[in-house]
Amino acid sequence: MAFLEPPPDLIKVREGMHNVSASMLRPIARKYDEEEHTYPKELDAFRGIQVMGRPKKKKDGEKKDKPKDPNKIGQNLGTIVTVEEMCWGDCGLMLSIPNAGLGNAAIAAVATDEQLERFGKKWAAMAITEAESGSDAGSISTTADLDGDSWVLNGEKIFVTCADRCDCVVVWATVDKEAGKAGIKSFVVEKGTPGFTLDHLEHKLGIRASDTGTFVLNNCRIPKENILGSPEVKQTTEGFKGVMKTFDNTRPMVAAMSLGVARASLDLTREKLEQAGEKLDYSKNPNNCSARQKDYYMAEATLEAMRLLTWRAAWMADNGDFNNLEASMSKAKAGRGGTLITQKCSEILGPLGLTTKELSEKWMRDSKILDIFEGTGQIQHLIIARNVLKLSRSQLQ
Amino acid sequence: MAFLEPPPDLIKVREGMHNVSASMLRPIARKYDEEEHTYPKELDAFRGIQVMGRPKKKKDGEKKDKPKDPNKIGQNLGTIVTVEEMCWGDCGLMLSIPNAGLGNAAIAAVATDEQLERFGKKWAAMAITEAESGSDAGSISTTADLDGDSWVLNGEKIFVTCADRCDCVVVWATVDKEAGKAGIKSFVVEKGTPGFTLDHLEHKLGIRASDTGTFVLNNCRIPKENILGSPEVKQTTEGFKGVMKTFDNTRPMVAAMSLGVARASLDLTREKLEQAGEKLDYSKNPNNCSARQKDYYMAEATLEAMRLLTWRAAWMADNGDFNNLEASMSKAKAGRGGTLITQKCSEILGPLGLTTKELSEKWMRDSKILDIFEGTGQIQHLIIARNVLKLSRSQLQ
Amino acid sequence: MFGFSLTKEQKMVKASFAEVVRDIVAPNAHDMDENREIPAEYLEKAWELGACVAAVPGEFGGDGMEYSPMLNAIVLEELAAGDMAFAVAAMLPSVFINPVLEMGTDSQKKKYLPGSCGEKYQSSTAAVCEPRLDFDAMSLAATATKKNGSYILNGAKCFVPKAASAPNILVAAQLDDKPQLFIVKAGTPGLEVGQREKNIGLYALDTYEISLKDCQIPAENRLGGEEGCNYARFIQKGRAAVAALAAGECRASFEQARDYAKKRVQFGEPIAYRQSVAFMIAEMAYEVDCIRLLAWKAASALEVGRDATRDAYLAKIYAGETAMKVCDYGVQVLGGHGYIRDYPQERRYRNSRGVATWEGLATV
Amino acid sequence: MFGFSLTKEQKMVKASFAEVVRDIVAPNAHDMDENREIPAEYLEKAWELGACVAAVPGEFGGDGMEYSPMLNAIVLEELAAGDMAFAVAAMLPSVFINPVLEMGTDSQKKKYLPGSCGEKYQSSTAAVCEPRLDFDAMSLAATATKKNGSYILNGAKCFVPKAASAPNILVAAQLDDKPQLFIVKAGTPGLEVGQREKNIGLYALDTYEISLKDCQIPAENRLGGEEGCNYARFIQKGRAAVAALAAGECRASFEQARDYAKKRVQFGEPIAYRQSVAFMIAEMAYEVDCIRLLAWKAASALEVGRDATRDAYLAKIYAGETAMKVCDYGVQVLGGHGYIRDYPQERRYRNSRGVATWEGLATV
Repeated sequence: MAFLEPPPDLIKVREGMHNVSASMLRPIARKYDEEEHTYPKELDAFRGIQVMGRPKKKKDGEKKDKPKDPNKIGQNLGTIVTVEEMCWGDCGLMLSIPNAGLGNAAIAAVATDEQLERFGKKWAAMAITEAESGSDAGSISTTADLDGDSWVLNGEKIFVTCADRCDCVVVWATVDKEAGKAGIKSFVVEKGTPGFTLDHLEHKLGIRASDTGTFVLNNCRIPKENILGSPEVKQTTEGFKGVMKTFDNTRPMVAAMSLGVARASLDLTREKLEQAGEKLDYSKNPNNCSARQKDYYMAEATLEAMRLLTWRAAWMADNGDFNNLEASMSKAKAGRGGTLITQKCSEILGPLGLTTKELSEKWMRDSKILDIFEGTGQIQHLIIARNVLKLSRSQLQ
Repeated sequence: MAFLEPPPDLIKVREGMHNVSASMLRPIARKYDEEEHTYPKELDAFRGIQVMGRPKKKKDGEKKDKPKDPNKIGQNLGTIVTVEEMCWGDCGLMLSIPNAGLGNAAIAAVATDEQLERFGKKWAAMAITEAESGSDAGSISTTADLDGDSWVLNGEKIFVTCADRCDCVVVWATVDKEAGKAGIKSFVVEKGTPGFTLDHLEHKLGIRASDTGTFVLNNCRIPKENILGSPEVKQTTEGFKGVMKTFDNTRPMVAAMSLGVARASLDLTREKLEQAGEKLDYSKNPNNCSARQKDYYMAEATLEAMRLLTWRAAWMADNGDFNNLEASMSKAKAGRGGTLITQKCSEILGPLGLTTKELSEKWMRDSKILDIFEGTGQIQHLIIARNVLKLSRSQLQ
Repeated sequence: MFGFSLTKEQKMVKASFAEVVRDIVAPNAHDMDENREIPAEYLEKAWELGACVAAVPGEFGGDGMEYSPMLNAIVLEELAAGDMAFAVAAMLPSVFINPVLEMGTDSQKKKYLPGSCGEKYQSSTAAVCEPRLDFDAMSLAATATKKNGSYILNGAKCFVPKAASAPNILVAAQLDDKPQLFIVKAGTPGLEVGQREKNIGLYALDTYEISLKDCQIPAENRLGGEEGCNYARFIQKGRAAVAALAAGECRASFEQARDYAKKRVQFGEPIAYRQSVAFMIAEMAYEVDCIRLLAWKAASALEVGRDATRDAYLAKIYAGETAMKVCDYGVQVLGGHGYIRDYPQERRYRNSRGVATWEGLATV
Repeated sequence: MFGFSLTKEQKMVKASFAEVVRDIVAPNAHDMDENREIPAEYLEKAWELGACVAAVPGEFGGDGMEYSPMLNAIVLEELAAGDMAFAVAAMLPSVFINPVLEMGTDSQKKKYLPGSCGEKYQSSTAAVCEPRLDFDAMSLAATATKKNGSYILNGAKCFVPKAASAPNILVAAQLDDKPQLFIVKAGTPGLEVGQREKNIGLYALDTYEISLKDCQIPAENRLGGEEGCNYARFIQKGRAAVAALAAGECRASFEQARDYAKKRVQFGEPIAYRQSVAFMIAEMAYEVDCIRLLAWKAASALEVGRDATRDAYLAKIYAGETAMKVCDYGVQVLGGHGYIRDYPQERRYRNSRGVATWEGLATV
């Protein structure tokens, strides 16, 4: 039914994860922002916890059971709530939590039970982007050629999160360049495989606790069974759509990251406002408030809107509904909204918004990536527009 | 030189026009908003004043003399300042001032001295848009066929300002459909010409004092000499560019209209703020102000930015500089800015922003057209983007 | 149960109002606006569906169904998608009925509800807004003073729908430092209903300024009797309602922009093929959802009786800012056609400006 | 004379600084940022061109040219287009020199100017900002109290460039209810210079918090002597300067986005061919001009000595909001590449946030 009071189970997850985040991530957030590329050894505490798990599939195509208990929430919504809380603690650290890479999400989404067995407990990064292929994932040039019982991969992948720390990487490559998007498949490449090299790590605006790197694949040979999904190249772009479907899961997750970072910023701002004697009471005409308060209220309203879009996308996934449109909506709104909220907080905090003595300046740097990766705001708008206008890719380019 | 202190001459023009506007337009602004389509007879006082005049041309191609006296301002800048002040009084009425139609501006820009003689003192409206051709002026389907010493025009024109009140209309028509844009020319059609009928007047969101109408041209025969510019259809789109060049003059004028309406709104808001005990002093950290004050300051800063872009475009025209980019910049910024400022004022005025007892609600309605006519904000951005990116029409559609 | 999809019942109610909108409201919205009048027979179509009285117990003449702010939010959106003035007019009785039902004394319920639930509603109304720059629903300029078993009301109110014909007006006034609600009967000495207002939007709805000058009412006319009422909750319901109205207005604006952009050909192709237009429409699409979901969240809290102060506040301020933006885009996509009154986008532009300001104009 | 185009002289000065930017500042900006240091020899290149001392009369060691806030605005933009931290550092001496020159007593000029105009500037500095949420340049928390022919200063300041090495700091403090400027010599007891700050932007520039605890300075160290100085004008010059810096930062962001969009191919064409990208770039283009023109307008008023309160204020708040937006777009157009420190867009994103907040960091 249409009813948006958060169920008790959601509140329980939120409170639990908030405590974890507040005690384990927030205290070391600044440290690893400054010590860029140093592995946060404190995160070892998370090893063994399967963050991106999923129940084993019944059968292909079979609809997942809907959650029956009205107080229970589904896996996707649970993940969304968890991600927000973790990113409230620190987004860069959250991205560095062992076994919680985007590659893990991809594996959880499409792996066979056998693959889940092999890779489910490994830390999996995701390698899609190439130097000449960012938003246009269909144009990637990394190749995978079947040679006996192996795939042989060649190419270069940039902007891989957890590049240094992960155990394996889900690599997008084409098995048939002529086939265009239809030829694009994803493969699990394990660290240590010959021909698979981490070239360098990036220095970034934000999420500096997270190690972003470039991989080179040079005749990198992996087992035939490491392909995710079917190896068959169909004439249609069904296969590529399958690969892209991962995004319907990961985009709300990125939206949830933005919720966490933006809320952290707002919480600090409220604290400082209250210290300065400005109590928030959510009742006055906002134009009768101070400029800071009105800005704060508007930002908080935006955060709430972002969150509802994100919860909706996750809730739909939990109910087995196709949520491509809603996933992009959540990402478009939350990516941009988080960027603007954290910028605004650093403005209304005055000098406190600029100094590294507070985390506001960091959150402003961190959140900006959430308007970029997993599809920029522009790409999300394209997807939304094509959906609501019922236009093809060639009609709306 | 780069130096932006308004010269004494500008201030004189501004003060003079402000008094005219405050005494003659503002007092009747509400009356003619309510009495939609009634001709404001008070405007007869402006008859005989040549608002859109220009000195006679020396020779084609010859650069106009730059104004020599540093205290003097050029014709274009003078017009801009005048238009802002008049629209501060009332935009709908300003658009209804006899002999100050956009057609007059077109005539002033490209007419021969002989044409100036014939039409310079007539009230000239401008007819470009057609039901199926709005932003895409190049696609108009009204035709002009040369038949002996006459042009014969056929077609329908919508959204013609001053449709009922004008003496003549500058009509865009194609002399050669095959030639595309190159075939488009403008023609002066006088009221009373057989086959030239005013079909109906529109009921509008705002500028209700201005009569906007639809004309039908049915075998409408006009003298051969009524074409503005050369009748020759060149292979290039030079001719069309010439016609479009009118916009380089009129777009800053529309921008100036937006300045006037937005300033009216801000002036009322300041007055009400001060009545409510909020004095503006332009010194405090805006975040230390009330929400209304900060919004007010930001809006006023935007108005100032809009004005400077507009003055620049006009100043360049006065100096004979090609100002296509700057004209579109002024229109893009001022059209949107004015819309947002007047919306904001009606918000921060609370209930006073909604009632017709104050003019704020009216200004919000009036200003919206300035983001639409003479090229929507989207069209202006296209022009600017093509300019700064050096892209052709086919590259950036 | 938490979720984002409508139940069968919610869908049914929505569909029945959507039908009235499709058949009556939308086709007549332009004329109602231009004529400044909503024909009574149109309103009756909405009332026949149980708008406003569904939750009134049978003993008082209502349908005795469970009171559901969520369902009201759905209905408000649906009606406002047809016309906002119509939506306010159709749901207006509930701004009187709901507070009396929920917070009135037994004798207030007995006295006022049956008269409000007859075949034709007596459109009682509420007076919350005040004609001043810094109007604040939680801190009113209108005052109520207790004196010899009566309350003396003073102050000015604006945007009071149907004040000229309402048998009773629920007036918000400051009692000591606390805003409270008072039932003022038409014709009470000291109550003066001004000329019909002219405002930027809602042309079809007749609203009035009223003034209260030493207007004396019996003590029993204080809503909730001597203990008074939960005024904050009343305001929260109004805020959620305004957000729901905005969702409807914006949805209609989005839908028209979307359809127009696909049909309107410029430069050889539908303008929907241009990113600048398509992205505006994409933004409108999710902003409509944002407004709706915020309204629903507040309504859900109200439904379970949880304090909805924050949710209702955020829903309203978000809707206030965003409705203006969405309806602005709605005009912009249509260009010149968006500016003329033949197209509903221009009406939506005007109506949407009130969202940030109105209080107490509707209720969930 | 009123106009929008540069004079020959203005063009020449602009070109000479542009050359330094092209040859030295831009190529080294990334390393200066990462190394948190601006090599002295780079700064000297700017100083050789007369930055800061052009308007100081020959008798005090300057170039004796006419003081021109407009020209300073042009120079600030040019330098900031290379790197904002460098621009602040290069023009820093003038935040001390200009006020002394314009508002100092004769003996203050004689005492401080020659030392500031030597071959190598002694980078004196100014301390205006304060480490609090509600910092306000026109209403300071730092205080000055007159006592026995001395002033006693108390308070905390932040974002004080080069405080650790400056021979003198021009400190803004509240004297009774009026903010004034005081020259505090390095080493004065009670003046404590904290650790080098770490801030979101301007990594290359060393700035400090300083604290003043009963810091006693001679009465003659009040700028302008007993009559004091026109502090408001000092602030106005700072506001115009910050806007000019923002214009430079934004121009560079615009130019990189423009060039990148033309080269970057996605979906078979340069991303510049997409309206969503192209319109962002169009907006950046005119917003850069808006910021510049507002800075120029304030500088023009200052140049003729007209009260620039309003112009400088509007320039700064506009620049504060818009620079953040432009530099955000600058990152967005580059996508992932905008997020890594190999590209200057990420630095501009960080630097631009300060524009709304900084006061007294530079001067025109």
